[in-house]
Amino acid sequence: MMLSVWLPVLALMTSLLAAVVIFALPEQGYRLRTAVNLGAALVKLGLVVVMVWGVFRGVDYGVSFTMAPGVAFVLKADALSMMFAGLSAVLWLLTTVYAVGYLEDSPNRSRFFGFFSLCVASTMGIALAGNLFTFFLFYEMLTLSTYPLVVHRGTEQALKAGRTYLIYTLTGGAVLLLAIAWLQGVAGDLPFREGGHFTENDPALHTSLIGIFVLLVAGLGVKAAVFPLHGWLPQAMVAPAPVSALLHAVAVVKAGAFGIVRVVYNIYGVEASSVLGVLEPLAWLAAFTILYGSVRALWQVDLKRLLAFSTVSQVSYIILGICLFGPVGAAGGLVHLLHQGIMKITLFFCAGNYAETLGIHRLDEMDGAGRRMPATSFAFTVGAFGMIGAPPLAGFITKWTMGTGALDAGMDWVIAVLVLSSLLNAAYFLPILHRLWFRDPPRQWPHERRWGRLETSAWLYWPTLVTAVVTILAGVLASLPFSPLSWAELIVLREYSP
Amino acid sequence: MTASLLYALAGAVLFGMGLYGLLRLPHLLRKLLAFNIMGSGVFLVMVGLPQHRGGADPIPQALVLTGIVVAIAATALAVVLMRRYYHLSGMTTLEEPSPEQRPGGRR
Amino acid sequence: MTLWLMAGLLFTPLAWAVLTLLTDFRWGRWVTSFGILVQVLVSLGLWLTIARDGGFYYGLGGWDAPLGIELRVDGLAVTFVLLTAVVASACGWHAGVYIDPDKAWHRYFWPLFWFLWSGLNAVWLGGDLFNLYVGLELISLSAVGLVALGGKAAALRASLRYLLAALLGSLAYLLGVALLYGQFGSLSIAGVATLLADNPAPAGSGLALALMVTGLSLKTALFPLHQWLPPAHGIAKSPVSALLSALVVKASFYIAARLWLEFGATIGSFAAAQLVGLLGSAAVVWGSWLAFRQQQLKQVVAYSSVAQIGYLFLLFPLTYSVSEAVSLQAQQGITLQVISHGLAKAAMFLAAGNLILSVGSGRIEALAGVSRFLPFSLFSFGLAGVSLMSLPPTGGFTAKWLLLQASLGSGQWWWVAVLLAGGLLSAAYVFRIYRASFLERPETDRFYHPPRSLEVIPLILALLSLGLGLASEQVLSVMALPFEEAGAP
Amino acid sequence: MPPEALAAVVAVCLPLLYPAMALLPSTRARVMRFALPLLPLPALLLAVFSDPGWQLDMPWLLNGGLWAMDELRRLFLLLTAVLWAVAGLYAVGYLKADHLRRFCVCWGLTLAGNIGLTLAVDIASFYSFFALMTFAGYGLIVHEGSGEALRAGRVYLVMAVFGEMAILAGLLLASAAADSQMLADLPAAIAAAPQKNLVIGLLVAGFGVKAGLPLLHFWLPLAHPVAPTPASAVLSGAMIKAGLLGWLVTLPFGEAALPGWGALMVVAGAVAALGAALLGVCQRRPKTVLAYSSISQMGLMVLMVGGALADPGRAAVLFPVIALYTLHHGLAKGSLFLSAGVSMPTAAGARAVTWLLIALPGLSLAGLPFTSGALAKLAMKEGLSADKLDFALSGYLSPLMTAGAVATLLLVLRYLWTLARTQKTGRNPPALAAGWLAATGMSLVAFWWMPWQVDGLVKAPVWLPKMYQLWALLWPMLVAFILAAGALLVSRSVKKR
Repeated sequence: MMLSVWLPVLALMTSLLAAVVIFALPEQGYRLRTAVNLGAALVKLGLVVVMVWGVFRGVDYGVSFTMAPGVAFVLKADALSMMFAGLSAVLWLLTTVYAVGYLEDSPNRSRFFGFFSLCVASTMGIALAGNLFTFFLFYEMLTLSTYPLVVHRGTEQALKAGRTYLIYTLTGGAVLLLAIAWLQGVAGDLPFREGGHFTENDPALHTSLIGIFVLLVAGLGVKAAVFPLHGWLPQAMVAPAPVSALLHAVAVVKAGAFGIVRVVYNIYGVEASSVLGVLEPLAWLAAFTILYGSVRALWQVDLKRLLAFSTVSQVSYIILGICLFGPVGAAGGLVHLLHQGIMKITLFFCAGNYAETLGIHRLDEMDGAGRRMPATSFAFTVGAFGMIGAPPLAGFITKWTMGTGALDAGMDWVIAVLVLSSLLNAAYFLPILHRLWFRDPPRQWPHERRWGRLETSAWLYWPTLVTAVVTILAGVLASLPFSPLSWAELIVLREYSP
Repeated sequence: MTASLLYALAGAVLFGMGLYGLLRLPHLLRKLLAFNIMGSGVFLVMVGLPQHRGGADPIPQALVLTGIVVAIAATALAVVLMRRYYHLSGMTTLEEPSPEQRPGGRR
Repeated sequence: MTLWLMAGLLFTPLAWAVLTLLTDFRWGRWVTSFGILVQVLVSLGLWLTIARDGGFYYGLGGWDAPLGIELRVDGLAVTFVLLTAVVASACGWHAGVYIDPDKAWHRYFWPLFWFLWSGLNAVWLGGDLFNLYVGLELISLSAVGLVALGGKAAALRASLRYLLAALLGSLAYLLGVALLYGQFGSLSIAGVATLLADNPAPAGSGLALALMVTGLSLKTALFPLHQWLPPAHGIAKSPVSALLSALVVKASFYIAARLWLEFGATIGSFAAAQLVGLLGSAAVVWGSWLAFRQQQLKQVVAYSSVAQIGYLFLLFPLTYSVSEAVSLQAQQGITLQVISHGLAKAAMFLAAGNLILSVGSGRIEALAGVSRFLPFSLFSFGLAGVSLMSLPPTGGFTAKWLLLQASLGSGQWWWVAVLLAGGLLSAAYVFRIYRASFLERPETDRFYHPPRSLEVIPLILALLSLGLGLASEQVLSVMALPFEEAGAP
Repeated sequence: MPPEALAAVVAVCLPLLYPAMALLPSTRARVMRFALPLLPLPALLLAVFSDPGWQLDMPWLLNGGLWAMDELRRLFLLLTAVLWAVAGLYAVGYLKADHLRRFCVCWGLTLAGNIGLTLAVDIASFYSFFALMTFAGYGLIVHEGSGEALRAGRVYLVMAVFGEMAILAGLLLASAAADSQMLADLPAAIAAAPQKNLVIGLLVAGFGVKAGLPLLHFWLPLAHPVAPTPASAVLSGAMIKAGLLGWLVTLPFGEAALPGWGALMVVAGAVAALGAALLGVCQRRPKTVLAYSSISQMGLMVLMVGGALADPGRAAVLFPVIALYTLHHGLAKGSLFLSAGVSMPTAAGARAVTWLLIALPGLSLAGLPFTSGALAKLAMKEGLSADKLDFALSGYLSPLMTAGAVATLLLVLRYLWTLARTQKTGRNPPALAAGWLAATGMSLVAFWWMPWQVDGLVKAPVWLPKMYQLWALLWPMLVAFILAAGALLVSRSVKKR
């Protein structure tokens, strides 16, 4: 069927074309640009929804052609890719709305939205990539298109952060490239396949496979901000809030985590990975990162930096989840891919709202903000409790599923990690909530702006609330079909019984 | 030692001398001359070394003719450039002018 | 049909060189436009013919080697012919707008341009050693002339330095040719290769090969023989720099590569191959480092050429005593690197020229804040930079991918480090420029938008280098076409 | 959907969604306070009129939701609804204008949590409501915003978070062992699980934070006095019982004999019952005294829990008793807490009546005959009687209970004493007075019509206890009176000197 070939391409192209159009539009074309942005986001969301439905029914979407000798460019939609694609499509729409409001009256909007769309295109490509080579292609494209967003403000600090970002990600990319090339040399061009490729592998290959795995994880771990490769993330928080929200909550760090999922599931296969003995060390590393990120977050005074360290911690849940040898734990890790995204984007939206409306950037300025901005603070509260893992929010579903999975797999120590991490999360989020709701507001906010009836601009107000409500619903309605959890279970089902 | 080898060796020596001159002499015109000596050395090797069934090989002769034309063209271009260079800068070497020699320098 | 194409290919440039000698700059521009059209069509036609039928040998005017000029028309050669047509026409059109027509000596641009083009075609198609020499000299002399068009003392100094280096390199090559001819009595590369295959290599042939490769390396500006390049490329007019960096240095490398591939297996040695590879690696590292340190925009691009050329010389170790498949991968990788660097570097120089025009200064700091004007040229510069960094999906990436495969496949894993480090180092200097463009300064309000035609050309080149990565399979497949045996000597 | 199920949804969702009213402009949000007493009404109707046994299946909720009601939950729900309703009524009169919206939001959420956890039968929604109650309760504690309140809130929050985590870990382990998401499957699975002791330990400690188990109780005497009075009432009357309910529905009662854990609980209960009294009588503020009284009373209930853990056969008998005791204590303690905020009328007659009404629930706690306390105490004595309980420590239980009764009355007397010194004179807002009177009425009168069932143990209603029972109830009270009088004399003489 032609549609099955064209849908993934179209999904990729909508944001790519949007980028081109936006670059071509004049800086003053505010309405037209917004229309293009929103239109493309909606079209893409529609395409993704169609594809999700198709994948659910078992339709194969895919397109491939030979790009260079021995390697092919492959786009393919499977359950896992639709998970990531769906996440980025939904959040792209919300973040676009948010960004339109956030960047109102600021310079360089054409540039911003152009690269923004490029980023989303890269994310889409990462989601739909059908082999490591294609994955790498979009992975690097993501690096490049994010840089202009990180340095968007053009201040010395932003440029410095941009440099750190590049040093980390490009080096990571180089390592990843080496790993992919090596793998290609050992085993040829491997498409992503449920169940992996090395189920009955040759013992002679073990050493190189382990070496490749280490390199792959190191390369992907940079973007996933796994300790000790996380240094760029807190610095990158100088970017405007929508960037931090979409890119550092969703696109960039998730790209790394998603890549690791791909490697473990669709290249090596869970069986082979555990035979090689690479999952257990990775699990320990992820566990350490979870705790490390939380501990560092305790000492932060800047809200966005705190959220960055929280991201460091949370993304490793995904990695830890897939290292749990068993379907339940894997579902827990995968579902966190979505949950963490939606929760963290809520928090970043809120941080942006505070900064834009009241000029608040530091924690000690947040006293009493709940009175001035109840809806935003409500969203923040929901996001924070989600991060802590308080039921019935999305984060709880993750923790519960992962915990059950860990016990199934006989890795009881994971429970301790989960509990400890929740405690640490509570230790840095609850004081903020206390400040928000139970302290008296200052007489004068650092830099207050007013928008008519709502507490902040409607462009900022509604996306924040929507993500907060989704955070609640993702938890409360976890057992509905097409909920994140059900989708993760579908993926796992297909992975474990290919 | 055959005559042809002698020619070739002589050519090699000329090449070496020219090379030395090209690299070591600062004056541009001398460099150009050194290049021409090098060229002659190469042509000597070219006609001297190949032997065609006991006699001289005609092909290298033709090639050397072409080579000479090329060398003359190059020399001519070089001379034009050198003249212009001298005209503009008053210098006959390729050294970068140090700040005090530059017009509007320290003095 | 083929006859007409060959004739058109070889004689149009010469004819136009003569024609434009007679005109002034403005007229030359019109005349040239037509010539470019013809050249592009002919090149494309030849490429399509080869892609359909495969390669052949062609004796010019019916004369065969050794006295006649024998041309080797294979997939690789026509690919480079096409590359030349694309890059040269882009530079030609750009120059037509970019170069100030009111300076008297600028009228020589067109003849030199056409001589350069004919020399390039001669080198790509040349089948025997001496004609390659003539082609090289034609290229060198016209290139030197183009550099000298800058007119200032510094430009003349750079062009003289370039001239002397080029002449030295040519003579070393010619001496090698003389020695080879003395030993084998043949000038045809294919003929010598056949002789070598049948007999053990004579004693002096190693020296001959070494002389030729050294001379050609000098002309290609391989580290440590690169000092002449940055001043010449940096100071020339932007379209000239583009031509020089994209095509001229590739010509001498092309010959060196041909020699090595034909003779290297018998005459060369592992140590020599490794040495050349090592020098190439040093060029990558040192050139990138120097590029990073430069203050002038075009100097950055020029030193970047030194670095990128270093990659090319990895061909030597990666094809010496390795399996057929690995050797093929390395050749394909290097070919792609030549093409993508040609396109990208041309785009970069042209874009850099536009940027300099826009901000009125050649210094990097002058770029502060220009990204707010969304200059097309900055975008083209960036796209080209992506190819230089060898990030996907550019041709540079596919090239590097193939080279990585080859190094891993040949067991010479140490080149992997060079390849990866080179990419990162190039990112360092490309992003340095980008960083400057994002810096917000209060005084960044003046910006001159150059004519659209100037901006579009580098963009097209950059997009081509980007698209090359996606279509590299198709490009490479033309090069791997079998020879038509009938035309063989 | 059966009508009960619908009512259950309404009962939970009403207080859960009520905070949305806070989004109204602040002028109109003032009406929020008048809704406070109405919030628990659906739950009250549900508890009173529905027969246990219905269930509400919600497969889409969390990990598969199931809400249901049984006898035990019915009593807990009844207590919760009644107490929150009267406290809500009280709050209408009690609250001042500042931070009104915030208080109402926290009130609604806490209430929703409290009701929900009583109804929830699946692990996830039980834990969700439990957590909701815990975190929203923080808002009630720190409402006044004084430094003392903030400190209390911090201690509460830290301990609560640790408790939540212990519960999470315990429930996770239990759920994995049971391979089920339902609370009902946990006890059997825990009893059979290899890490049985770890799970039990985690659950005991986790719920123990709420229930004020010794060493986990620190937040209680800090939080109760500083919270607004209606909040203290529900905190002490209803929320503290949530911890108890947690034990009752998760620990392996009746599955296996756990004498070790039983002994531990009995010791803990004894320490709580007597130790809290020792500390409590030294306090100067009435609500602090009441907080210690709560700990002490919870200690008595922990005794029963320990007994039930130790003897699987006796658990079924003890459960209704625990429920009864809970109901009695919740109502009485709620009434006492509310009385702490009542101002005295000036007229002497009214004063006397007021004092009587304040004192009666206290005496009921101590087991005054013809009150709910007498019934509860007798039922407890009967339930824990040594000859029927298969437990090594069973011999110590009876003296312990007697000592507990003495301690209880001492604390009540101390409360009345301190209250008399601090109480203001003046008019009460009508809603406040109505709330307190309703609470007292519930404790003293309405209790007798509530659907508790302890038929096997004591004959109910205990209008006329037998003589020996009367004596058993009264002599500890006499001892306490004598002790109190002695203490009073001693302190007088000390002061004179």
